[in-house]
Amino acid sequence: MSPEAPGADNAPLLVLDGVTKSFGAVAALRGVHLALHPGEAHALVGENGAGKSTLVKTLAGAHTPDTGRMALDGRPLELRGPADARAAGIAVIYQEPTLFPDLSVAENIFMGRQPLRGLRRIDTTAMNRDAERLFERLGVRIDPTRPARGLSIADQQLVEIAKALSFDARILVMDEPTAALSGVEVERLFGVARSLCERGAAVLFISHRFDEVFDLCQRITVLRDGAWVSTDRTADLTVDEVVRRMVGRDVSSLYPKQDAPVRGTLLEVSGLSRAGVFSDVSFTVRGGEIVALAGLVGAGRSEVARAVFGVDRYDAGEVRVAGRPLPPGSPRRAIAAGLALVPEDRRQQGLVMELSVERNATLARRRALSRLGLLIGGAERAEAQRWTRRLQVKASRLTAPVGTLSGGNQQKVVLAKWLATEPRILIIDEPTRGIDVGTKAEVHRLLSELANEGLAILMISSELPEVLGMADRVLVMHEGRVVRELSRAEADETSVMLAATGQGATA
Amino acid sequence: MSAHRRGFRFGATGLALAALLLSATACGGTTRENSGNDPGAGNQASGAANPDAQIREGLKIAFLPKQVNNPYFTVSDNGGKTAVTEIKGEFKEVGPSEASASSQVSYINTLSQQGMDVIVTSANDPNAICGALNQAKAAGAKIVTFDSDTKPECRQIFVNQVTAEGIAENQVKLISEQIGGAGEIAILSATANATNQNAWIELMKQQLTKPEYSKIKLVTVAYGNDDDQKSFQETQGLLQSYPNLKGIISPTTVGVAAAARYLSGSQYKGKVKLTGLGTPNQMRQYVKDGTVDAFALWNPADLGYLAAYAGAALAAGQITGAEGEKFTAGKLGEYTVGKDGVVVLGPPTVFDKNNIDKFDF
Amino acid sequence: MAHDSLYAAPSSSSAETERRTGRLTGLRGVLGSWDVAVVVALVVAALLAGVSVESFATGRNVQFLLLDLVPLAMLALPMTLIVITGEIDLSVASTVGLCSTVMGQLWLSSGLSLELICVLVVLLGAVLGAVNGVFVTGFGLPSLAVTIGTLALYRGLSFVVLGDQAVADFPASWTAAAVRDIPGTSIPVAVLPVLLLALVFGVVLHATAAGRALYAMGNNDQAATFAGVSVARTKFWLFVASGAVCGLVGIFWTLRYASARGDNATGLELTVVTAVLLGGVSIFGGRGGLLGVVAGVLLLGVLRNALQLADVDANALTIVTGALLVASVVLPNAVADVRARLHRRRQRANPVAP
Amino acid sequence: MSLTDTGTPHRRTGNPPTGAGRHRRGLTERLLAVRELSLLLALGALILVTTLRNDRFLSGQSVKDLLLGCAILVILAVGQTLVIVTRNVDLSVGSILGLVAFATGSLFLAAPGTPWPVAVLLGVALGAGCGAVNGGLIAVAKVPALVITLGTLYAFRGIDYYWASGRQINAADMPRSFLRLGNQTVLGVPLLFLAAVVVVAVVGYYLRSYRSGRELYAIGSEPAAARLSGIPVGRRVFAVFVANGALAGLAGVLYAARFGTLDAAAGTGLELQVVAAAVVGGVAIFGGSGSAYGAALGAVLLTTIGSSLAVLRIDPFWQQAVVGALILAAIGLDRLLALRMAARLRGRSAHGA
Repeated sequence: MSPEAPGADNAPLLVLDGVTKSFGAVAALRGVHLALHPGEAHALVGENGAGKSTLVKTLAGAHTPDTGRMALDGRPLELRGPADARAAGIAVIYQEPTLFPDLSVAENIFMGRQPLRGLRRIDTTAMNRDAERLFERLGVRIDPTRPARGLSIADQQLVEIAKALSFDARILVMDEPTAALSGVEVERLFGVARSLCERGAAVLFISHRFDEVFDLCQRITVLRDGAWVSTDRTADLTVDEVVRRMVGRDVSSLYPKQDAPVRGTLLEVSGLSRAGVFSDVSFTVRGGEIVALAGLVGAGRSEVARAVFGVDRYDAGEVRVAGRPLPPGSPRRAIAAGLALVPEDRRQQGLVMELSVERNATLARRRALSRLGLLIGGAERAEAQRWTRRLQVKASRLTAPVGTLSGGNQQKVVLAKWLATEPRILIIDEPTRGIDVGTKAEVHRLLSELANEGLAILMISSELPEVLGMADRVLVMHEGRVVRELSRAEADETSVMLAATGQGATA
Repeated sequence: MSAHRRGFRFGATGLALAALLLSATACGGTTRENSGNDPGAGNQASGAANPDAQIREGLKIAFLPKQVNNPYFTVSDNGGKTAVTEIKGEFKEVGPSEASASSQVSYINTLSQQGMDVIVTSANDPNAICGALNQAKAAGAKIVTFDSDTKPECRQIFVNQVTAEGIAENQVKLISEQIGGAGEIAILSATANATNQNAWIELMKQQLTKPEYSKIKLVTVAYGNDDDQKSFQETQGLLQSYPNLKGIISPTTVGVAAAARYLSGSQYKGKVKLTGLGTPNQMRQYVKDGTVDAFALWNPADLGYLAAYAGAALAAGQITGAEGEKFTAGKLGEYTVGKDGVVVLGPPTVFDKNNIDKFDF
Repeated sequence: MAHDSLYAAPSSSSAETERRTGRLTGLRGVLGSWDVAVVVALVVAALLAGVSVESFATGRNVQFLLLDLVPLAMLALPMTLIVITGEIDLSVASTVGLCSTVMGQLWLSSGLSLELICVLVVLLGAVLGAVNGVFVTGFGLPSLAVTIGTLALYRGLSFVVLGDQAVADFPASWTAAAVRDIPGTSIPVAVLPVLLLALVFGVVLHATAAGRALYAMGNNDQAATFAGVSVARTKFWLFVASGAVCGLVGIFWTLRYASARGDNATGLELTVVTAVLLGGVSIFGGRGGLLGVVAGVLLLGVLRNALQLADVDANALTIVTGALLVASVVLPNAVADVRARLHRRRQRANPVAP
Repeated sequence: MSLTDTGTPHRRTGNPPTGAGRHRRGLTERLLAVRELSLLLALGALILVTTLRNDRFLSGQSVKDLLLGCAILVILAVGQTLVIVTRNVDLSVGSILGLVAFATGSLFLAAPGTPWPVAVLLGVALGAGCGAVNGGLIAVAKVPALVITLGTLYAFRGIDYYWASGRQINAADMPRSFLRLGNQTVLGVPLLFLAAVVVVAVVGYYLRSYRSGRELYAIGSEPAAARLSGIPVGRRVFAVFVANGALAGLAGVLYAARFGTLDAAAGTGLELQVVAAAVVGGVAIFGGSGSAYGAALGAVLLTTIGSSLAVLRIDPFWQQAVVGALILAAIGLDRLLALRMAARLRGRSAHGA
């Protein structure tokens, strides 16, 4: 079934055959096939909820498949736990770094495999030296003896990579490792991956970024709804084709922002500063327009959003909503003033996973819904129904824990929650991160609808196409400052990128 | 105004209301001055006593010690058990696992629920259990306290192990003999409000004013809370704070044992004298290794034994708790009810290396 | 939540979340029926005791039973809310003790009227609770550690206040009032404020926006914050409320036993926590209800009272309490596990990886 | 092409790692050292003040008493460290100690001839058994150890009471050879204290220099990550509780040897002091950091406070209050340091403006 791998002369290193895995009623994997050949970089793509992460966890030994078989070098492979996976030479770099904040960087890398000296004691010196070697190989400088606590996301990711390298794995699984990395680091990571391939290892690369996929991988396997769809040589594929297979249909215009009549200024931020995070940020957003806040990861965009919304405090500056100053440090007041913030991290900030769809959808409106301070059932139910319908949330029932929904539907619930507050200003941070292509389109359509209805929308996004497609104006942040404001006409890849990287900034 | 703030408003109002409910139980300001302390239902001499009334068989007599895990009470309760078997009654011992008044109350309630004829108890708090005892009395039970008393109106008979005077005299005499009639001494007591301890200490101070003890100086009273380790530490503290200390009186079984153990393991062994109230089993080795010359105690078994008989006598109507009434307590012979319904077991026994092996409790 | 941050792995790892949501959905299945189960257990226990234990089902005994339960019930109410937000307050018993001794000391030395003293004591309780609140919300410390600290501190102070003297000469009119019955019944008057409080807390928890917020922050305080819940302030006020209730209990305790002592209510916190967990509140926070807790309190009371009447050794009672606590936390999870395992077995699977 | 392209070709993080961990101790370890040092200072100050008030506080006898007094608490605190480091807690140690102590006594009662090493072994075994119960329940229930051990605290104590049912075991019932363990000194140092020192040294060294030891920190620091990196979390936690139980058992035997008089109440309420000692000793209640040495120092500090209160003739009732205040102070301080540390480290990490 699967076509010739590069040098298919060699037998596959790892084979998954008809692997299924389900949690409770939900089938995450249904009969997945996968063959990794020595020396190949193999991409695994699919919408969220397509089962990629489950597959990764299965390879990592964190999940044991319900049915199906795995084979390493033709010999059947059974993983009873992560330890077994390691022993089998499978290294995994997870989406979210999984470090031990209290332990030193070096220990994080070598936990459980620390170099030993006499009496099976740990040889700290050797351990730190080895860690340094690894970092040199990655071309970064991190003090191996410092605690992992306080490392930036990117640095944490690098430590993860170093960990994966440290036992030179025969199979390297990378689950969206590049999310937080700078281009240079991505390049270096790919360099390492390639050198591993040259040494006969196999790399399984999971990413939503097609540019990287096509750059690194020789073959692409597509999953949809936990089932295997196809495996082809990268050369034989186009981005559109891959997307079509992922979604299972043609995705019409991804970015349908129509021009809406621009109304008066709703959000006015002036001289906003927070020591060490962002300084002197000023901008306005008018009703009916979408303003994009662009910039590198860590440029301070989300931080500005959080400060405006009152989750974080700020040292100086002022936020005005429709001309009226908004008291700092109180999300409740912000909501009352008509602000809404769809946060970056759905699991941690957007939703209460264990609570029902209904409760989540009405959480931000619970006060408005209560009569004489009392909340008697019906009101919430009605409200929840209204918005989940409008956003076409696919949930078995409103009382189901929101954690059981797919990523896309979860994001919709978050949106429902905030739209329910009937905001005048919507701040939306990474509106489509980790959302399948299908829902992406829906979200974008919704955003421009809302703009049409006269909402002022501030959109933070790391996806350049999204920014260029959706925004009426683009504010570019670099190291905590707004360095450039670009009209829709001015904004293009180069202009934004230059500003974002601090080159040729400040027009 | 946010709703959950409002929520807490609700909470606050609720609390306030409840507070009112509680305080509204008395009208106008109740202060210490104007609240004339009305004594609870006095019980003295309810009906006349009939000295030759028979003790009927099958009397239900319950022992409720301060706590069931205290060896001292185990011994005395067993004494009680002997007595109850002699009079062919039903014996029962119940009690809390920790010496707290509140749990004693719920046991008293339970006992009166079970329709006991006699409740023999040792009070963790002179007042806390009064209410319950009075209820039990009203329900027809006779109340005898032993070892430590409640307010007199809450019980019919208090069986006192020994008169306070007796203890004080005995203790001071012992220590004075041991330190040769002169020098600094300290007292290691149990807890600062153990009903009897304070009375004893007071009387010891009076004793010390006598001419023959003029050369003895009481430097301090330390409290070991009837806790072994605390008493141990307090003894350390005493010896460090008072270099010239010649002797320690510890009129509590826990304290004296702890002090003895500390001395026997320290440089002060034999140099600093120790006496007090202790059980032979605890003190035996220290008497033998010379840490302690002599100490005293009443026989807790006899105490329980006597209490049981007193209770039986009450139930039979031989006595009512009025002063001057007489009753016979099996092997211990005849006893007379004193003032406030107090019955005294008798003078303490002094133990030294000659007689200690004759006792086992 | 404190125990989350302390004991359960943070949900940041998707693996962990999957495991937890998986477990919790399983748990919900159990807990949904849990408080029902407790109510049933209560009824059964009461009936059994009624028939098998002589003089259990008598007016007087009911009175004793309820009187003994008043403090426990009162303390369990705020504790429920606190545990639901994922915190815990182990200092309640010590707070009661301190309030009691202070009440005694005031009555003894200050010429204040008892009414005024009562108000002051409730305020004191609120302040002591506020101290917990500040440490937990202000400094962001785990409530477990903080309240273990204040457990020791407040108990220590209560001995400092009164040594181990006891103040006992409270006016008989008051002490009698504490144990008086509602005319014509064998139900103590003291039950009324408890019912009132129960009503208030029940409404707040189940029928107000505040209640929703409590559940939300118990499950994920960050998300709650983003939804406009001021987590810190809410928790702070919960601790204050808890303290104030402790004040009330302190007053009741002092009057009922007509004695203010440093050791009053020692060790009661265990019984309170037991009752709350027995009532089906998840120690992880975010789950449970007041009905279950009330049932739990009563169940505990009935069991102890019946066992006492049946002359079961006090030490056995201690074991029972401990065992009940353990059981009430082990059972739900064990059941959930079994269910999950059966489910998996149904689809011929080997047990899940850690 | 995504929008995360930074011009900086080389990220510098932290000081250049030249010679890192070779000549100087690593940053992570230095943080601990600081804490232990400050404890020593506090201890010194306390002793100084007390001695100024009463010079006999430093007399050989009272120093001996001090060492004797802290030995048992030290052992318990070290055991507790093992547990807390894994983000758990064991409140049942006091009861385990009591149970074992009484068991030891009854052993000698039943078989007076028993040589003391056997008694010690049996005691440790019994303790380990109790620990296994805790560990097992926690493994099954997957709920905070706090709750489980709060329950077993009462269960074990209840069993102890039930068994003793008011009996008391006196020094006379135990062989002199055994009792001598309690008071005997080697070169003026109490045997008990030496035992404690050995325990501290062994556990401390194990925690620092052995893989499984480090894994305990990993578990406490980030359980999820620990699972993903193949650490047998369940097994380790179970083992930790068994170990702690065993140490509590040892402490119980030593308690019997030292105090001679045993009733069922031995060691009641001790758990508070133990947790306090560990926390004061810098073992983070959040798990993941702290050392056995620190915990031991914490225990010594607490005991010293106890005896200096007695020496300074301060109302003993203050002692418990002081313990509580210390717990609060300690965790408050840790929090403060942690925050400042985090801030500093974030500074070192070049990301986020």
